[in-house]
Order: sequence, then structure tokens, then C-alpha cells
Amino acid sequence: GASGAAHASSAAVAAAAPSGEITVFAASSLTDAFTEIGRAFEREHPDTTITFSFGASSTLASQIDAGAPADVFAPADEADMERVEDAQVGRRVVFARNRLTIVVEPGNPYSIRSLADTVSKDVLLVLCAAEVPCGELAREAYRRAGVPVPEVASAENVRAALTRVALGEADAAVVYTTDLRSADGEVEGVRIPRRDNVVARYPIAALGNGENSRLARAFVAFVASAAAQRVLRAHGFLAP
Amino acid sequence: MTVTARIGVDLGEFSVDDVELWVESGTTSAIIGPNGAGKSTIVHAIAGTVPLQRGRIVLGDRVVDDVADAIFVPPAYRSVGAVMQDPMLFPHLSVVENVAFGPRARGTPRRMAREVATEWLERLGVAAHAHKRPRALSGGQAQRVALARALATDPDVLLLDEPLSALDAAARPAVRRELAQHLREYSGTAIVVTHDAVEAMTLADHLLALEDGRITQQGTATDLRERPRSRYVADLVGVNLYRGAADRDGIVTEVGQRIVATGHDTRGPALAVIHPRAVALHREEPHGTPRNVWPGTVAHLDPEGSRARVHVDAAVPITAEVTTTSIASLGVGEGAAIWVSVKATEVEIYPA
Amino acid sequence: MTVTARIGVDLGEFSVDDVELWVESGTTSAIIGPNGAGKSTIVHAIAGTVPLQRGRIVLGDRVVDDVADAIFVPPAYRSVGAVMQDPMLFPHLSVVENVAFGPRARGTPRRMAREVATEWLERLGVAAHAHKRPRALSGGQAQRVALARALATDPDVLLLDEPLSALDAAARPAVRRELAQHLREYSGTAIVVTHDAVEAMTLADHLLALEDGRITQQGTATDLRERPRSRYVADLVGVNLYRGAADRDGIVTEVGQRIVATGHDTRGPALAVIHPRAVALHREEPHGTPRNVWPGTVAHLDPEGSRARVHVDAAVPITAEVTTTSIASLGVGEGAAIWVSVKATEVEIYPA
Amino acid sequence: MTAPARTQRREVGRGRPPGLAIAVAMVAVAFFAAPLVGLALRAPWSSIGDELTAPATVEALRLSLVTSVAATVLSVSLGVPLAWALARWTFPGRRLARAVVTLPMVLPPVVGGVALFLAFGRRGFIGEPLDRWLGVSLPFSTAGVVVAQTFVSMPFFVVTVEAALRSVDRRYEDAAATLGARRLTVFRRVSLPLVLPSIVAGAVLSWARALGEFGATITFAGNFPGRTQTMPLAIFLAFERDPEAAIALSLVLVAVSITVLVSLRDRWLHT
Amino acid sequence: MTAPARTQRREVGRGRPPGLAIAVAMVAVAFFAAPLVGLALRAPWSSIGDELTAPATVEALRLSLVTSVAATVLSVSLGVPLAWALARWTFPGRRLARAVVTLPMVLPPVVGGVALFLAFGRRGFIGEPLDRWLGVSLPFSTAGVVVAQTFVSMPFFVVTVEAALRSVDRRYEDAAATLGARRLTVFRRVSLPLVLPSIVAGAVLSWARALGEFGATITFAGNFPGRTQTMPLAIFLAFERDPEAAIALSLVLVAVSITVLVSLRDRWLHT
Ligand SMILES: Nc1ncnc2c1ncn2[C@@H]1O[C@H](COP(=O)(O)OP(=O)(O)OP(=O)(O)O)[C@@H](O)[C@H]1O
Ligand SMILES: Nc1ncnc2c1ncn2[C@@H]1O[C@H](COP(=O)(O)OP(=O)(O)OP(=O)(O)O)[C@@H](O)[C@H]1O
Ligand SMILES: [Mg+2]
Ligand SMILES: [Mg+2]
Repeated sequence: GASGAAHASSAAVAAAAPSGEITVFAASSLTDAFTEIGRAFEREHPDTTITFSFGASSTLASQIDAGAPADVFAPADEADMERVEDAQVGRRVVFARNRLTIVVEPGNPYSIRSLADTVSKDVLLVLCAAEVPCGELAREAYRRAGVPVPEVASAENVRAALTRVALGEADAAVVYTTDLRSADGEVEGVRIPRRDNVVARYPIAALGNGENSRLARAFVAFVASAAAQRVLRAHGFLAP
Repeated sequence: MTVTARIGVDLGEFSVDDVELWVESGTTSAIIGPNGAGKSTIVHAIAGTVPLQRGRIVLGDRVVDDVADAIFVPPAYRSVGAVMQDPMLFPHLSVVENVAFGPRARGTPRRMAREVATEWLERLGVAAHAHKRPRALSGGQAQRVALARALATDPDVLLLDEPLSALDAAARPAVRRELAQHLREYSGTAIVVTHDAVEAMTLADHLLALEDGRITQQGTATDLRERPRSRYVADLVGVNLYRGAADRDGIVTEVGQRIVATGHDTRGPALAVIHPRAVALHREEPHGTPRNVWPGTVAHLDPEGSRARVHVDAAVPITAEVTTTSIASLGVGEGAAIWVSVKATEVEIYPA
Repeated sequence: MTVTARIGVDLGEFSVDDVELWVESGTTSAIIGPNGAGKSTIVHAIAGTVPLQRGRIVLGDRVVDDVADAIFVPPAYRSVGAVMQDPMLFPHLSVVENVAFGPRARGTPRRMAREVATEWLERLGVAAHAHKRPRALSGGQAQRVALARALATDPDVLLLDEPLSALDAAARPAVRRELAQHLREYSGTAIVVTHDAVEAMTLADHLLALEDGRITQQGTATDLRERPRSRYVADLVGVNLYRGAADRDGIVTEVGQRIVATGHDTRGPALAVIHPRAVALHREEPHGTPRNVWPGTVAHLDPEGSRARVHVDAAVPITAEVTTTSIASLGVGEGAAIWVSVKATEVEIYPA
Repeated sequence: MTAPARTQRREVGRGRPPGLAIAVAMVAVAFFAAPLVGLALRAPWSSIGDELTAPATVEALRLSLVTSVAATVLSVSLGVPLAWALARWTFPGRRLARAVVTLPMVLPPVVGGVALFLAFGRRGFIGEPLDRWLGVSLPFSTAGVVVAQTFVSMPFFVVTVEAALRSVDRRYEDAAATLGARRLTVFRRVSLPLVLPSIVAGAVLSWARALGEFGATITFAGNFPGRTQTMPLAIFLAFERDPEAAIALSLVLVAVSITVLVSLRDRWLHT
Repeated sequence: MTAPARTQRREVGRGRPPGLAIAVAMVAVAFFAAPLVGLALRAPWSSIGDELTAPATVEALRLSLVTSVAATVLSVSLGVPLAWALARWTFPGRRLARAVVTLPMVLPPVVGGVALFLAFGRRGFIGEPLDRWLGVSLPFSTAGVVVAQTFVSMPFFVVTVEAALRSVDRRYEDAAATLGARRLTVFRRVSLPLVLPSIVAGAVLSWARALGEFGATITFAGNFPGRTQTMPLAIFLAFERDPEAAIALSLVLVAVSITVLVSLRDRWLHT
């Protein structure tokens, strides 16, 4: 129950309740989930304030690199976390996972069933650019499925890829399951079998830049807590 | 190409009020008048750069502007050439390109256009500056180029707004002669605006005095010289003009002063002209034939070469023209008391 | 404030060559000369809008431009007021704001500046247009405003480049008088550029003839009128001028033609002046006193009011001034064969 | 030679461009209008009201207007002297200076943001002393947003105004000088008024650019609601969740700027 | 009254702005220079050579130059008539047209891209017929890149040139007309030459903007290396992996544009 979760978290936090303010830099794909989690945390610790700055993980990383006043960092993939390693304090936690899925136009006009079907000539496929996490993972998935990775129009991020399908400008795209759920109605999902699928890990860590590393640690712990996990689950993320 | 126009234009509080204009094909008319009389406005209206608000303009048999019939022919289609008061040479083109612009725009091939241009530049004595930018021209040179530019298009109607105002004293008669000759040879019709009496009279067959947007007098040079109908015209031709009521022995001016005259049969409202050369000046009251004798004081002197014009404040303010030597002998200075006499036979009276 | 200058400026192929200028404090000098002689250039050099390339300019006791000493005082710090040939009124300011600009820039409070401006606009007869934009002015009005703008700053040195060229015939004498009076009353020094002989002679104490960037003659009006030293000056004052070698009985012109004269003691290189009024015209060869008699043909006629100037191509090309009536009686038209006679006593000879 | 008769109805104003030009112009307008129409068609008009009144939107809109106006003011007050110097003063390295000024236009926004960090960031070679001695820290602050926007938008102002200043007739300035006006007065009372239309145009350009600025802002100032989250950032985030909302927000932004532009034009540029 | 004596050395050119203005101008330049210096300091000079010669870079650079130039040409050829119409022709809805033209400047890049989809995409209300009847499909093509860049950059050209056209002295055009020049001739041979500096300025602005365009391009045209991957896209993506590389690439882009700008200025805008 909620109270159980509350116990767990408060246990995680040592004797005195944390207080004050922290800034959390998080990947924009976490916007909704984290906003909710933040509110929950503040409810639990009345005299705390959590400020979020959402953006592209890489941008956030370079901001932290340049000395941004961030107490917590939650990028969309581990590579970006590596970049700020020396700023980290305390251990890094993977708090959620995500899977890939194929999205097609409603009604699946090209009757796409698998990754293999997406690479035919008359299907206009969109993937994230190889440089961004979702692109990397998607290409990995194709490799596992034994399908040659196609030369395709690539998007700067998942959202852009999804939008194109939603607008009917592309026939298929490979995105995260979480995105599928947020764009329900406009697109239709086509599962990728577990053995081909790739898992995206969402790490989170407290940073030394901030003044309030105690509260930062508390928040990181809270994100791992059951209460937060429920929220993440509700937004389609998989348990770590 | 005959120009017939009834021009009505309002510019702020000023307005040109339905000025009737009729310039016969092949002739030249001059528009004279004080500053702000509306001369340039009329020129612009005919050129088409200021649309009419009332009336109509007909060039030859073609209506180019008619408010009632909502007709307006843009300048480019009027075959009118104009030298506006401001030369407005294109700053980005060389002098010769400026002059060649018209012919080019009317379809003359480049080389031929340039030849025409160069020829005109020579006729107006600025060929030496053909390759300069207008910025690098002196005022007079610029005006000559503007004149060349207008003439090079060989228009049916030529509009010249003070085309010689910036020319030097020596060049002006020459250019004027050049222009007069061109106008004589040339089939087209010309309208010249000028402040120079000589210019108007040498260039034009017909003069038109415009004052405050209205025509006050028109006719030949002689008409205006001998029978001016307005103060401005009188000043321009340099005579004394009086308005009044004529009777058997002369005229009574508006201020009630009688001027004795003979040999006129005008009665009632009339105008009287006295030529400054006919006005004699005396130190003491003269006792002799002249019937018009008034005391007065010298208001001011305008020396002009070997002669001078003496403006006298008398019962009838009058101007006399005398030699500088006689001025010396009379010892007239401004404010000096003096006597004026005019023979009755020298007073010319005609109906107002 | 005395103006002393030695001006050397190169403009492309043209150059003003070290023109020496000396205008005493409180006096007015006029610069006359053909188009493109360099008059405006000199005015600009003194104003500081064209820096010198050679020489120096001293206003009062202050060196404002000196190439050798690398001194240059910008226009704003020269207390010079100028009416340039182009009025250059600020298009974004009203007429009165234009005139008030100078006083304002020199620190006069707004209200006072406006008063000064309005006063000058009245003196020049354009107060009625005080609130118009310059675009809405006629040529003459614009020039008057420009004049008012320069005068309103009450400068120590006043530069006027053809300040009255656009004024109408009636207004010009009045404005000229207004200006002359101001110049007389006024402590400052003035330099006037003009193409109008009368203007030059009424406004200026000292005249300066500039031709092709060099001074060809300077002196009082009388000097120039009676002893012109260049064709241009002769044309300006309207007399016949011949260059040649003088001996006991007259002068032999450069083309080898003798002109008989008496009562001169000049020998060697000399100039001879003949006034057009002293030139008589005849249908047949005259047999009488005149010692100079030549056959010729009428080149052209310039009627000027009741008189006309007849240009005759003779052994010595000569201009005669006669009444229009006598022209009629002689029946001279262009190209007509005619005889010219000049009394030896009418030929004025002086050293070149 | 007489030109072929060509009568035109009075109503048709003088100087109206010929049909061909008009046609091309219309194509151009259509080209710009089409995408906006597209947005309008797609927009969730039902929900747009809510979007507009949502406090977050209002916040972002307010911030956008405040910062973009501030950036424009900054651009004008720095840009006018700069344009003046570039147009009138020949000094060694003028060309380089001119190029440097135009560069932010070609710098990809994100890189622009990074560049700002490297200069004005906490560890930047200007930011660090600034922070240490004056305690001023630009990144992640509203001031930072203004800096980012100015950096990106000011070039448009400078280039426009410099070009205009070059084409001023110097004789007006000379006339002013002979009337006793010092250089500053000449510039203030003559040169500037003469180029006013271009000043306005330049201001409009840089304002619009600042209002739409995204990359440099989010990189240099982060994305804090109420502090640094301008409309474009809000739109970007909304886009992550639901594109419809993003479109709605964009239309709001567009509407606002139309209003501003139209009224501004009326105020200044009526012929 | 005599003005206080104030002598100045000859060398100092006439019309040089006063010290105050110069000072401000210098501050402004510094403001622009600083971030670039920052980049330069941070740049991996050792590897920059490789970056430059990397085929991908060369490809992207080539494509960027080609497309940005194409976009500029398009902007000029559409923009000149448009500016002309807006400046000279008073027609109902002129204000709206003017506003519409300026809008792409405020539209956030991503939304701009979406808007382009909605109009010119395969399902767009223009794109669809275009595709069906002419078989022309803009998205994800090089043409698409040009369209996106034109959409974003042309406004800068139009606004600049319109402002300039407004301040042309109409009397020159009248003079040309009385000399028999038709409207097109007047425009071509008089009006345009008179505003040449602003034409160049406008072209520079829109070229630079097009060269730096990112958002609309990647959304509308995707990111095919060699086909639609322009420099800014390459830089953005490089940034995801290693920022150093991104910086190196940006400096390359900057260097290229400096070269172009400087040479262009010399060619056109020397006073
Ligand atoms: N755009 C305008 N708006 C208002 N008034 C104007 C405008 N243009 C001219 N005027 C006024 O119309 C009158 C006539 O101007 P116009 O230029 O025709 O005079 P003008 O006879 O040519 O005088 P000038 O001999 O000085 O050239 C002047 O009083 C002038 O102030
Ligand atoms: N910027 C320039 N570049 C080259 N030549 C020039 C320049 N400015 C003037 N000139 C030449 O210098 C000469 C003198 O010009 P200036 O204006 O002083 O003559 P001016 O005596 O005022 O003639 P005007 O009586 O026609 O006004 C002219 O031949 C002119 O062509
Ligand atoms: Mg006039
Ligand atoms: Mg001159």
C-alpha cells in the first residue's frame, strides 16, 4: 500500500527529514512521470521543493558539464550519464526500463507484423538518428532480428519519429512503448518479439554540483521507491 | 501636338483652380509667376506625376487625364519630356547613361541611345563630364545634363521647369539660343516655366502669368510689356502700374491720387502704366511742361550696371530709371527728399 | 571675422589651384564664374565639408584647415553658416524646425530657437509655410527656407551659394535688399556665389572672378565693369573685350585686326573694351567721323525688353545694343549683311 | 515617338507593381500562408481556450514577451552604435568585426548555447570572474534568456540598420554640421530619423527572432517554468506529450505576434 | 556665437562616430566575439583537420552551401516582387499579408517543420495533389531542405528590402516614368539599384539564416546523409555523441561563412 511505500522511502532516508530545494535535470521523455513523482515527494516531505528542467539528455549533460546547478540527473540513457561521471556523488541507480515497439498508421495499411516488414521498398520507415539512444537501440534490434539496418530518414528524437507516423508522413517508425501509449489513437503499435527487443535503461544519480546533496540523495531513493515506481508503471515504463 | 487642359489640383491649403491651358502644336508657351503660384504643379499635372483632382488634360487627340471619365494615362505613356525644377539625375548611373535612359526606355538600341546622348551632351557643353556620376557634377552642369536627358527622348510635349536657373551668365544666352533654335525647328509643343523675363520672351510665343493658382494675364511678350494687368507682371517687365478709374484728363488711383494723361479714350475702371525711363527726378520742385509732379523721398536704389532704378515714396509710389552719373549729380541717397515728374503723354492708360 | 585662405582641392581631373582668398571682417565678397569653375568647391572648403588637399584656411585668428600642420576643424566648430547650392532641407522636420535646427544645435532653448526661426521665415516671406514639410514647398520657397536656416544661426562667416537663383523676378530685388541690409548691419563676413551681375554688385564690396579653378580677376564692381580682364567677365557685364598689342593709334587684336582708339597711353600687351551702346549699325557703308568701320553679318539677336543685343560677325566679332525700333527700321534679321561703326573715342584701352 | 496608348482606371493607385510582380508576390504570400493554414486546420480549437488560459501558458507567454522585448531593447541600444561605427568609421579589422557580428546567424542554436556557456557560463572565461567578483551568474536565469536571445537576434538588427545608414545622403549630415551640430546631434537628429523605417524593420526582425528563439535559450538558460521557460520551450515540451497541444500553443504565439506586428506597423510604417 | 575651438588631427576621418558610440560598439563586438573565442579555446584543434576532411563533413558542408544558396536565390526572386508589392501597392489585407510573411520568424523551428508537413507533406492539402498529379514529393528530399530553409529565411529578406523601398525618393521613379520607362523598367533600372545595399544586406541575412537552419529542416526533410543532412544537422547529432566534435564542426561552418561574408562584403558593400 501507499503507506508501505512511504515507510520504505522514509526508512531509506536517515533520521532527520530532508528539507530545502533541489533542481532535477531529466530527459524530456520523463516529463509527465517525474512531474507527478516530484509532487508526491513534496507531499511526503512538506518543506522541500523540487524544480525540474526537462530537455534532451545530451543538452542536459553538457549543461552539467558546464557547471549547471543540478542536484539530480536523470537522462534517457547511460551514455549521457557517463559524460557527467566526475560530477556524480553516491551510486547510480537504474530506476526504469523501456522497450521498443513498431508504430504504424491506424489500421496498419501495410499490414506490418515484424521489423522485417518495415524495410520493404514501399514502406516509408523512420528511425531515430543513430546518434541518439532510441536510434542506437532500434538499429541493435534490427541486427538481432537479422534484418539489414535500413538507410532511412532519421529523426532527432523519438517524438519526432512518432509525430511523422501520426501525421501520416511516414508509414512506420520504431519508438519506445511509453511513447506509443502517450500517442494512443493516432498510431497503432506492433509488438517486437522479446528475443529481438532491446531494453533501454534509465539511470538516475545525485550530483555534487548542487548545494543540497542530502535532499538529492533522498529524491534519488524516492524514485526507486514503490510509490514512484507505480507512477512510472502508470506511464508505461518497465520495472528496473 | 496641341495641349489642351483644364487643371484643378489641391495641395493642402493651396490649390490650382481650374487653370485653362491651350498651347497650339509646334508653339511654345511660357508660364511665369511668383514663387508658390502653382507653376511646377501644372507641369507635374501635365507630365502625369501629379494626378488631377478636377478637370482634364488632352495631348493632341488623346485624353490623358480626366476626372469625370476616370481616365488616367501614366507618365510613361504620354510621350512627355520634362526637366523638373530639381534635376533628379539618377545617382547610380553615369551622366551619359542618365541621358541615354530615355531613349533606352523607349526601345532605342543601346549604342544608338548612347550616340544620341553624347550628341545632346555636346550641344549643351557637358560632354566632358559624360562618364562622371551626377554627384560629381556642379549645379550648372547637373542642370544641363537634366536638360539633355529630357531633350534626348525627343518628346511630343516638352516641359521645362526653370531649365536655365543654374547656368552662368555667359552660358545662359548661348544655351537659351540653342534651346530656342531647337524649339523653333521642332514639331513638338513646349511649356517653359521661368522667372526670367528675357528668357520667357525669347523662348515663348505666348506668355501665361500665374498667380496663386489662377491665371492673371496671358498674351504675347508685347501685350505683357505694354499692358501688364498685375503688379507681378509689371514688376517682371519693370514698369510702374496703377489701378484706378479713368476719365477725360487721366486716371484717379485707388488711393485717390490723380495721374494726368492725354490721348486715351478709356473711361471707368482702368490701368495706367508709366515706364521708369519716363520718370524724371529733380532736387527742387520743377516748373515746366510735365503735368504730373509729386514730392517724395527715396525709398531705395537698385543699381543695375551703368543705370539704377530709384524707388520713390510719393503720393503715387513710383520707380524711376536714371543713369548712375545723374544719380551722383542729384546726390540722391536712400531717404533723400526729391521731386518726381512725368509727362502726361508718357502715361499709358487702358481698360482694366 | 576676417577670412584668409589659400585653397587647393583636387576633384577627379578638376582641381582648384591654390586660390588665394582674403575677405576682411564685416565685408562681403562675391565669387562669380562659369559653371564648373570651382565656386561651390571653395565654399565647401571654407565650410569644412570638403577638406583641403593643399593650403590653409584661417577664420579670424583661428586656423581651421591646414594641410601642412595637419589641422582640421570640423564644420560644427567653425561657426560658419552656409546656404549650399542644393537647399538640403531636412525632410523629416517641418520648415520651422529646419530653421530652428541651427540655434537648437548651438544650445538655444527650444522656444527661443522657434522664435528666431519664425522671425527669419517672416523676413523672407515664407512664414505661411512654417508647418509644412520641405517636400511640400515650391522651389523658391525651399530656397528661402534654406536661406533663413543659414541666417538663423547668426554665424561669423556666412556662405551663400547662389542663394536667390530660384526666387521669382518680383521677389528677388526685395529679398536681395533684405539680404544686403542684413549684411550691412551685420558684423560677420560673407561670401556670396552668384551668376547674376546685379546681385554680385549690389551685395558685395569686392568681386572675385573664378575660372577653371583659378582667379582671373578681382576688384570692385566698377573695376570689373570698366576694365574686365577675361571674356567671362566681359560677357557678365555685357561689353566687348579684345586682347592685343597697343600702339599710338590703337590696338592690334590677336587676329591682326586694328581697332583705332585715341587718348590712351598704354603700349604693348593691352585690352580694349567697347560698350555695345557705343556700337552703331548701318545698312550701307557709313561715311562719317567714326574711325572704326567694318562690314559684317548678323549672327543673332537677343531682344531684352525695349532694347536688343545684336551679335555681329565682323573682322572683329562685336555686339551692339540698339533699340528694338531701330532694329525694325534697319530690318536686321539673323544672317543679314550689315555695317558696324565705332568712334575711336569710345574705345577704352588699358594694360593687359 | 508616341508611346502606345495605355489608359488605366483612376482607382488603380500610381506606382502599383505590374501584374507579373503581383502574381509572384501572391505566390510568395501563399507559400507562407499555407503552412499556417495547415496548422490552423489541425489545431484543436476546442481545447485551445484551455491552453491559452492554462497558468503555465500564461507564464511562458509573459516570460517570452518580457525577454524578447528586453532583448530587442538591448539589440537596439547596442546595435545602433555598432551599425553606426560599421557604416561610417573605417578602421582596421572592420571587415572582421562585421563578419563576427553576422556569425550568430549561422551558428546552430545548440552550439550557440554552448558557446555562450564557454564565455558567460559559471566556468566561462568571462562568466567566472563575473560570478566571483560581482556575484552575477547568467546561465539558468531570466537574464540568461535575454542574453541568449540578444546573441541570436541582434545581428539581424545591425545588418539592416548598417545597410540603411550607408545609403543616407551624406549631404544632409554635412548641412547639419555646418549648422553647428556635433556628430552626436547630427546622428540623433538627422541620420537616425532618415533611416527610421529600417530601424523599425530591424527591430521587428530581431524581436521576432528573439521571440522564436529556442536552441540557444534551452541550452544556456535551461527550462525552468516561470524563470527561463519561454513559449518555444513550452511548445517543445508540450510536443513531447501531445503535438496537438503544441500546435495550439504555437498558434497562440503566432496570434500574439500578429497582433503586435500589425499594430506596430500601423504605428510606424504607414506609407 | 563662436563654437568652442576644437581641432582634430587630419588622419581622423570625417564623420567618425564620437568616442562614446565607438565604446558601445566595441562592447557589442566583444559580446559577439566572446562566445566564438570560447568555442575556439574549447575546440579540439588536433582533430579538427580530420573532422574537416571526413567525407561526411564534406558532404554536409557541400549540401549546406548548395541548399542555402538555392534558398537565398528563391528568397530573392520571390522576395523582391513581394517586397515591392508590400511597399508600393495599397490593397485590402496588406497588413495581414505583411504579418503572415513575418510569422515564420516567430514559429518555433519544430512547429515550423510540422506546419510544412501539414501543407506540403504527403498528406498536406497542397502536398497531396502535388504528389498525386505531378508525382512531386518534397518531404525527406533535398528540395524539401530548400523549402524549409526558404520558409524560415525569406522573411528576413522581405522585411529588409520593403523597408528600404519605402525610403526611396519617389521623385526618381517619377523622373524615370516621364522619360518613358514602364513600371517594370522603372523598378529594374531605378528603384532596385537605389536600394542595392539593402538587397545585399537582406540576402546576407536570409542566406545566413538558411545556412544555420536546423529545426524545420530535420523535421520536414529528415536526416539522410548526402541528401538532407546539412551542417547544422550533422553538428546537432555529433553533439549527441561527442560535443568536442560538434564544436569542431561548428567552427568549420563558421569559418566557411566568414570567408563567404567577408568576400561578399568586399565585392558589394565597400563604401
Ligand atoms: N505636397 C504638397 N502639399 C502641400 N502643399 C504643397 C505641396 N506641393 C506644393 N505645395 C504648395 O503648392 C504651392 C505651389 O507649388 P509649386 O511648386 O507649384 O509652386 P511654383 O509656382 O513652382 O513656385 P516656384 O516658382 O517657387 O517653383 C506652393 O505654395 C507649395 O507650398
Ligand atoms: N566629387 C567630385 N568628383 C569629381 N569632380 C567633381 C566632384 N565635385 C565637383 N567636381 C567637378 O569640379 C568642378 C567644380 O565644381 P563646382 O561645383 O565647384 O563648380 P561651380 O563653380 O559651383 O559650378 P556651378 O556654377 O555650376 O555651381 C566641376 O567641373 C565638377 O564637375
Ligand atoms: Mg516650381
Ligand atoms: Mg556651384
